[in-house]
Amino acid sequence: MLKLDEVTKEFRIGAFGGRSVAAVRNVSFEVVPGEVVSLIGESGSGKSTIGRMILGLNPVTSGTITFDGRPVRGGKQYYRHIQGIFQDPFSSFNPVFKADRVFDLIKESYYPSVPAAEWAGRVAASLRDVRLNPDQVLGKYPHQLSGGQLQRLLIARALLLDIKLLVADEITSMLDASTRIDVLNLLAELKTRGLGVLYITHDLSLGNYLAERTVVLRRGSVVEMGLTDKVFGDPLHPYTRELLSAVPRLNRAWDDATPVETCLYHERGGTGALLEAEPGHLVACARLPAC
Amino acid sequence: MRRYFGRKLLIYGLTFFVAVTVNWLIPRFMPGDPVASMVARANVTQPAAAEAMRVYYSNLFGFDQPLITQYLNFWAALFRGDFGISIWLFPSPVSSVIMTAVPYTLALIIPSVLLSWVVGNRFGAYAARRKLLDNTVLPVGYVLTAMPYMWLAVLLAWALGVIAGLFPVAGGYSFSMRPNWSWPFLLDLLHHWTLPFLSLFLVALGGWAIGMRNMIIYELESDYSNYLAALGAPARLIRRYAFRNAVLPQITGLALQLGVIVAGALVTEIVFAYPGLGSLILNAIKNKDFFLLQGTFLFIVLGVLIANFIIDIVYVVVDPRTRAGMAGAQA
Amino acid sequence: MTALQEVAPRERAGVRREALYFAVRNGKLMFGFGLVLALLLLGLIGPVLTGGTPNEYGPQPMSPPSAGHWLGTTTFGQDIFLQFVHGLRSTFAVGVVGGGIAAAIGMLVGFVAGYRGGIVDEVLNMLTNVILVIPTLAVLLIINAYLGIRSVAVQGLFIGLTQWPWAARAIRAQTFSLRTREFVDLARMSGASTWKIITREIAPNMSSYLFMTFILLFGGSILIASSLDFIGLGPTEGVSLGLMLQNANQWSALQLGMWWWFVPPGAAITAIVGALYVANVGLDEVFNPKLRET
Amino acid sequence: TPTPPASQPQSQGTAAGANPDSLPRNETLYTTGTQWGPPVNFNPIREWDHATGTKGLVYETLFHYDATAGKLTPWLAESGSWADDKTYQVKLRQGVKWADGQPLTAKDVVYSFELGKMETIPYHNLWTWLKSVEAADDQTVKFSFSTANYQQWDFNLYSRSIVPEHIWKGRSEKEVLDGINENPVGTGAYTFMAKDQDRVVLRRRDDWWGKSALNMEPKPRYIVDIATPSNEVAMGLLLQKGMDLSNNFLPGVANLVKGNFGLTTYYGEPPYMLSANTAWLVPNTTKKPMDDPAFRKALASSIDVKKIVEGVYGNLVKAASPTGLLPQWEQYVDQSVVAKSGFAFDAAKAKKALADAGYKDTDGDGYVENKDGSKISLTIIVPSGWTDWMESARSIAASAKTAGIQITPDFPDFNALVEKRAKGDFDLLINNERQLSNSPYTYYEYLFQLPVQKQQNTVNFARYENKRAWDLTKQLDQVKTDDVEGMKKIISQLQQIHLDDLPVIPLWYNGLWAQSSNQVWKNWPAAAGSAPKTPAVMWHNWLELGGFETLTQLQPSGS
Amino acid sequence: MSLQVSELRVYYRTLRGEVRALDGMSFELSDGEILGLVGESGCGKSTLGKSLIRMDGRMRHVGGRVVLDGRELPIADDRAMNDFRFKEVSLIPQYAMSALNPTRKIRRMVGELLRSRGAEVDAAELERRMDQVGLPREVLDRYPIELSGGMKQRMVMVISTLLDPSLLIADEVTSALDVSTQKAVARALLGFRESGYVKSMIFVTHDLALTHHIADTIMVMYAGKLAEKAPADVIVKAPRHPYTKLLLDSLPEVGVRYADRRLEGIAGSPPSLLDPPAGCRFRDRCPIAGDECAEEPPVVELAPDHHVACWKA
Ligand SMILES: Nc1ncnc2c1ncn2[C@@H]1O[C@H](COP(=O)(O)OP(=O)(O)OP(=O)(O)O)[C@@H](O)[C@H]1O
Ligand SMILES: Nc1ncnc2c1ncn2[C@@H]1O[C@H](COP(=O)(O)OP(=O)(O)OP(=O)(O)O)[C@@H](O)[C@H]1O
Ligand SMILES: [Mg+2]
Ligand SMILES: [Mg+2]
Ligand code: NI
Repeated sequence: MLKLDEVTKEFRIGAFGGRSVAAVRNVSFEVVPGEVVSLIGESGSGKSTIGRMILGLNPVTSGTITFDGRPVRGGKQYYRHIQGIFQDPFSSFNPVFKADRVFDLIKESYYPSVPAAEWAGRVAASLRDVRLNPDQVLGKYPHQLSGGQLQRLLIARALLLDIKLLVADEITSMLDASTRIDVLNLLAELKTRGLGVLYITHDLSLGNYLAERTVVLRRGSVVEMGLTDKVFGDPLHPYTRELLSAVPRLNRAWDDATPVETCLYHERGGTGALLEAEPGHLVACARLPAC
Repeated sequence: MRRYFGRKLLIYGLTFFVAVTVNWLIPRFMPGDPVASMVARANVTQPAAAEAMRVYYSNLFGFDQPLITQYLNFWAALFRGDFGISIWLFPSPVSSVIMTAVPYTLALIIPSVLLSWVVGNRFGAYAARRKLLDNTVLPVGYVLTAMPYMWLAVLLAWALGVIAGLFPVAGGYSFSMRPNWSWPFLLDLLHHWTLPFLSLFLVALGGWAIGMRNMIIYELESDYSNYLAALGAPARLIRRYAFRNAVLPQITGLALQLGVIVAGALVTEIVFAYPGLGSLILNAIKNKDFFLLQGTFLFIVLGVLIANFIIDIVYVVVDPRTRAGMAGAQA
Repeated sequence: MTALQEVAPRERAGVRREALYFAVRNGKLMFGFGLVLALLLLGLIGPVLTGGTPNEYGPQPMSPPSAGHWLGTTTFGQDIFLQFVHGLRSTFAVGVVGGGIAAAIGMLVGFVAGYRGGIVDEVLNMLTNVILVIPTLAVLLIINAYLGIRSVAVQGLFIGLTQWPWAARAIRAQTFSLRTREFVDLARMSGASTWKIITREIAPNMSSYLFMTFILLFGGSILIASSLDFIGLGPTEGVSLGLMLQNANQWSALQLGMWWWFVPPGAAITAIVGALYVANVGLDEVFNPKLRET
Repeated sequence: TPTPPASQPQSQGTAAGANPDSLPRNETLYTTGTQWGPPVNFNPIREWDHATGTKGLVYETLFHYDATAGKLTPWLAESGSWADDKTYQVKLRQGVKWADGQPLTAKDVVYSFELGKMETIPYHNLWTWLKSVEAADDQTVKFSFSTANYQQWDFNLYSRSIVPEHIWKGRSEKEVLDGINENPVGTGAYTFMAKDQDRVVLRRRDDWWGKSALNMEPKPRYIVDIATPSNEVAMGLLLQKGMDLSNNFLPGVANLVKGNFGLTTYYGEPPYMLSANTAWLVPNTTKKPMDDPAFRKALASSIDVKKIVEGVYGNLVKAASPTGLLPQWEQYVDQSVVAKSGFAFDAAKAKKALADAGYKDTDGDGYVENKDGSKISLTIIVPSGWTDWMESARSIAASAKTAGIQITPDFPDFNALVEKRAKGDFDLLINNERQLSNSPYTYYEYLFQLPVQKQQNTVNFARYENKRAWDLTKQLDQVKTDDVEGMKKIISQLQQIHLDDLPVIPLWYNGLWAQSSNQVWKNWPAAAGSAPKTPAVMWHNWLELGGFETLTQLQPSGS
Repeated sequence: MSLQVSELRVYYRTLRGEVRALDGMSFELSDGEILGLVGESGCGKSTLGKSLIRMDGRMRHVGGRVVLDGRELPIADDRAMNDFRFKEVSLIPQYAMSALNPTRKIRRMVGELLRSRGAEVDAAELERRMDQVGLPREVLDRYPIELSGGMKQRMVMVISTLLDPSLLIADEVTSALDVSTQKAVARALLGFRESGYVKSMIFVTHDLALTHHIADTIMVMYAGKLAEKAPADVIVKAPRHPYTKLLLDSLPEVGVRYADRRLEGIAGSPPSLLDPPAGCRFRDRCPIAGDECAEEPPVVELAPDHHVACWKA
């Protein structure tokens, strides 16, 4: 369904774009219907940038992103099928308008001819889908709603359209533990309805909870990707290991014992080919003969 | 760093180019004919003599050449420092006319800008978050900054000049004096300079004080101020830091306000018949002396550009953030 | 003149009702707008109530304020109060026209540059900076001297055409930080056009800022116009406070002791502009909780 | 009276010294109102913009003209007379020296007049009727004429500066016309001591020839002429006692003269000033309906000049007589002509005259229409920024309205106005570009000069074509100046034509603005008592008309 | 006994009334102890932290006492508190990224700050502490803008503890950092206690797992009140308060997957602190709430050092 092929993104910075930084380098992966792919990496590794490129909000520098075989272009028709939700629910709503305006915008663009009453019905249904009580959230300003409510409003909004792919960029980082799990559960449910989800996070445990497949990103490049079980169960890349070891766990102390293997291949800048370490598990380098 | 200045210089270059072009362009859109008015000024009765004169001046000013040649000649002349010849003060070259006026204008603008900036900032910083002062200093500041320059100038001239007789109301120095480097003469210069300076200074002062007051309130509420306060740092230190940081936008403000200040200076000079560029402009306008008007305009633009550039440099020196930003956004 | 500080847009959670609450309790705001409104009303109603033409010569020249002539008369016996109320009108008109045009251009340029970014931004930014560093009064002098200004409207137009750059810059900066807000992306993903995003998402978010920009432009235009009038480059027809000042000065009102001719117009300009500035700070306090007195 | 302390202590010490840095107040005369910008040249040929005093104080003319007595006063010339009808002979004074010590000779005079042969020199047209100038000997100059224009010749005698040949010889036409003449060497009583942006300073020459020859000495040792940027500043200076003589138009000065400010003017009551020139309303006689004398006359009587004089000028000027001849020319006014054909403000009469001439309000808008029924909508133009005239124009429009004539004031800038005026692209304008002179000839030359050119630059802006009038004017020129009766006869006819046809409508006499302070100098000219009757102005060309003599009459107030 | 807080009430003044952000908090903190403070967003964690060092303009001390090392902290008196700040109580603020004056080099700023508090800069000591948190020395000669977020965070930590305060309040110091930096910072904090730079510490966060790693004791707050306070392991392994239990249940640990085990959040939302309901504030969301919960539950010490405010515990 969604396919990234050797996608690179460079940002021009400085006067007249004198210099450029590569935020994303040669990233390729796929998302198929009914699958959650989680994109993991430290801050600044390019996760959001990939999400934005998929959403057509940033153009790619090179490489291609295709959706159902057609290149991403943004625009009205495209967003009928792909929607995104961002990290910060508060800034996703225009503070001067009522929160339910996000539904009106959808109606204006995509369903101008639907009668108001019918539309209200659809909105209500969609809200109930995300387990919100329409009476509690409609007609209120964003600041009158909690982060979790807003986050779910956004999901409801996306569901009003007949979407096939949802890009969820750190949608839970603002939520506290209990709300967070509600939202995750909701995503998981949607997945079972055939929706593809690209779940962007830096919290490994969340990615693990939800995703079939995981892509680990470092400084714009994929260092490891594959089935979540494999990636988390048997992390091959030292970076993945480091990440995993740094995750605070309730029951286990940080184990400092994990030696950080240096990877000369990597240090030399050879970020080249991802090698298949085992079926369904690709690593940029690791304890592989090529490294 | 070089890139930053390169960019600034590009903007200045462009500005100058636009200014010169506008300057050259506008006279060619205006009604009336400068040469005609000159000929009319000279009481020539004989039509033949008038015609001869007209041809003569037209030649002199190049109105008979094709436009593009005139334009290029204009640039060429500019680079030679030749702004043409004044019509009003025929046959003095515009550049020399301007040069005699410039010292007076600079002597007025530079101290009033700098002093009002420094004093205004101090006042504003002092007033911020001190209820009593805030309520007394600020209204005065607002009134000052909202005053039309010339109104204050005329009021001062009348009150301190004509009524109180403390200061002279016109001229750059006493009519009984001859310029020389003696104390009496310098004192006399200062005496004449006081009132125009004061009106410029006061109006600008109000603006800076208010700007600073607002800026510093922002700064006093900022995270680093809170942090310092939480660590028990004395108010003095916090204010000092806030001041330093609040001054930075004020430097930019200075650059933005230069045009306004120059404008104020021009009007003030006119009120006090101070022999600077303002009076020159007024006369150029009254006498339809385009060459002088254009020359003065270009001169002012050039002056403001240079001042802007200096401010840019100062800003870079004072604010580490720009320097770090310019070196490239390495986080 | 206090330029607007280029600060990042604030979080405006719960701003609306609170704003109103603080607005009516903000002394600065109420005083500022009250004064401006009073003068505006005087300008609007005054001419209607008093009747007569402001430049008509009267039989009693140079008379000080009295019951017959509230603000006295000019050298020509013109009633100064009559001129004053008419002058208020055109002064407000210049402010509205000049401030309005400058605000319109400033917004257009600022929004487009800030929202579009990239090369459009570069070009517009360059343009803005170029016009920003040109001393505008000098330009106005040149233009007015050459082309001659006949009416308040044309004067306002020219002032508007030269005043916008700093507004554009400020708005650009605001837009710049607003456009990275996610609701803008969300609107894009709802299929909204650029124009719609600017007008319906971004602009409403900085309405208070835009309003303050307009206020400052308004005051600035009035000051510039009065300077031009004073130099003799004002509109040749009609009355304005600046022209009154010019006339009073030209006919040596102060030297002849006719303070009543010279003081009111200047005081009115100061009052209008000053009140606007005060109101502006009041507004700032209303919209920015940090500035409120605690 | 208290004197300003500033320069008092120094006055004794440096009075005799050269280049004092600070001028002693009691020996210095401060004037203003002549120069409107920095002194740019000291070239007496540029009679319109040279630094104050260049002609009159530094360079001198052969004669001065005494307007009160109506006769020439010999100056550099000891005497001058018509040897025959076409030859004028001037005898120069002995012992006149240039400032560089060289004696003044007839050759200098010849050279000065021959400069006029250059095309661009303002008095070039002199050579259309002057045949030759010769130096008979060192002291005698002989002028031979092809046509003897006696009236104009007298004007030239007191108007043309005599410049030193030994210094000017070899100057190109450009230099003569446009040269700055940085260090002027003249015969006059003063030399330039200093100049700056806003002033020139002149110092008296103690070896001036006139001291003995004329038994005259200008009293101020120093004259500082200040370029006034504006009237209100000049008034401020007068009030601050920094100024002795202001030749500015100072509106409202009447209040100060009446008040106790130590200011004097020529008259103690309206019009306060002597008259200097006539302000006319000039109709474009090539346009309808201004081509109709009846209309012009009706227009003339519709204008309430009194209102302008009182309202705009606060009685600082005087309403003009119908002939427009300045009061100094009173003797030439033919009262019988004025009584018969003169006009006066009378709205009712104007209305009637319009109706009689066929101008009726046919469409009922309150304004009369042309005879053919087309609308009359006239524009009166005066330069933008000339506030008193702008007010006057408004006033004219208002009073014409009561008579039913629609006039709209318009204020183009000066340039545009000059162009319109030259091309005849206007309806009505106000003009005053003729000063008092030795002869009403100059006045009528302005009114009637022919032929009308495509561009009228200085005279006959009305484009009034009347061959008889121009012939009479030329005839007047050829009447000897001492033949007052002969002049009167012709002038009476010219007046008749003027009043019958009214090619221009005289409005008021502009004043010879002179307000002086008694603080430092006294004995200023005044109408009352034994005070001098000369004009107290430093304006260009007025020093020869008595301005210089005024300086010689001043007395220090301290004594 | 290092810190004793008893019945502390701090309200916020707002237009709509008083927000009771701290409504009768009592707890103790002994020397050398690190107290982890967790709770849902808005439950009053930062308020507690701020109350102990510097209240902002809108906070009002309504009641209660705070005693540090036997001396009462005059928390409502901004002036009097100054003597304690930095020396006795110090703070690593939540906004560490912007806590440093952007226009001063760090060395100079530190010097000026210390001197203003009457202390001298001990360069060697400063550098030693920087080494400890892994900051290179040249950082001192840089401007804050030239540092990365993690570096700034650590620099602020060093500065805040320079005068060896008795109590350190670390408010959400790691929330903005990614996992690896977070780990480094947390380690550094532990190191500070080891080295005796601080005696005791309140570590505010909403990440239970992270707290567990550094804190000796964990205190769970709910809606301005203490819910449960116990040694870290006890809280994690044997919580007694239903809120703590539910909170723990909703934590997705690495290895837990939706497909295998579906975690559940806590239904409902915390009450408004503007007008909090009477009785147990968790009642509405509590699965085991009973009638007695209409009464406010007292804080009881169920086991040594295990305090719980719940009728059902
Ligand atoms: N508009 C932009 N212009 C220039 N550089 C950018 C821009 N957006 C992102 N970058 C840079 O690209 C890199 C990747 O940024 P991105 O936002 O994708 O990271 P991320 O993985 O989402 O990080 P986080 O976890 O902090 O959200 C960063 O170095 C960032 O500085
Ligand atoms: N300045 C303030 N004015 C009014 N109410 C405030 C203010 N600051 C905080 N509050 C309110 O006080 C309560 C406690 O806030 P506090 O900041 O202590 O929560 P917190 O536990 O630190 O939350 P977070 O985890 O989000 O930082 C909240 O309900 C909050 O809305
Ligand atoms: Mg991101
Ligand atoms: Mg907090
Ligand atoms: Ni590797």
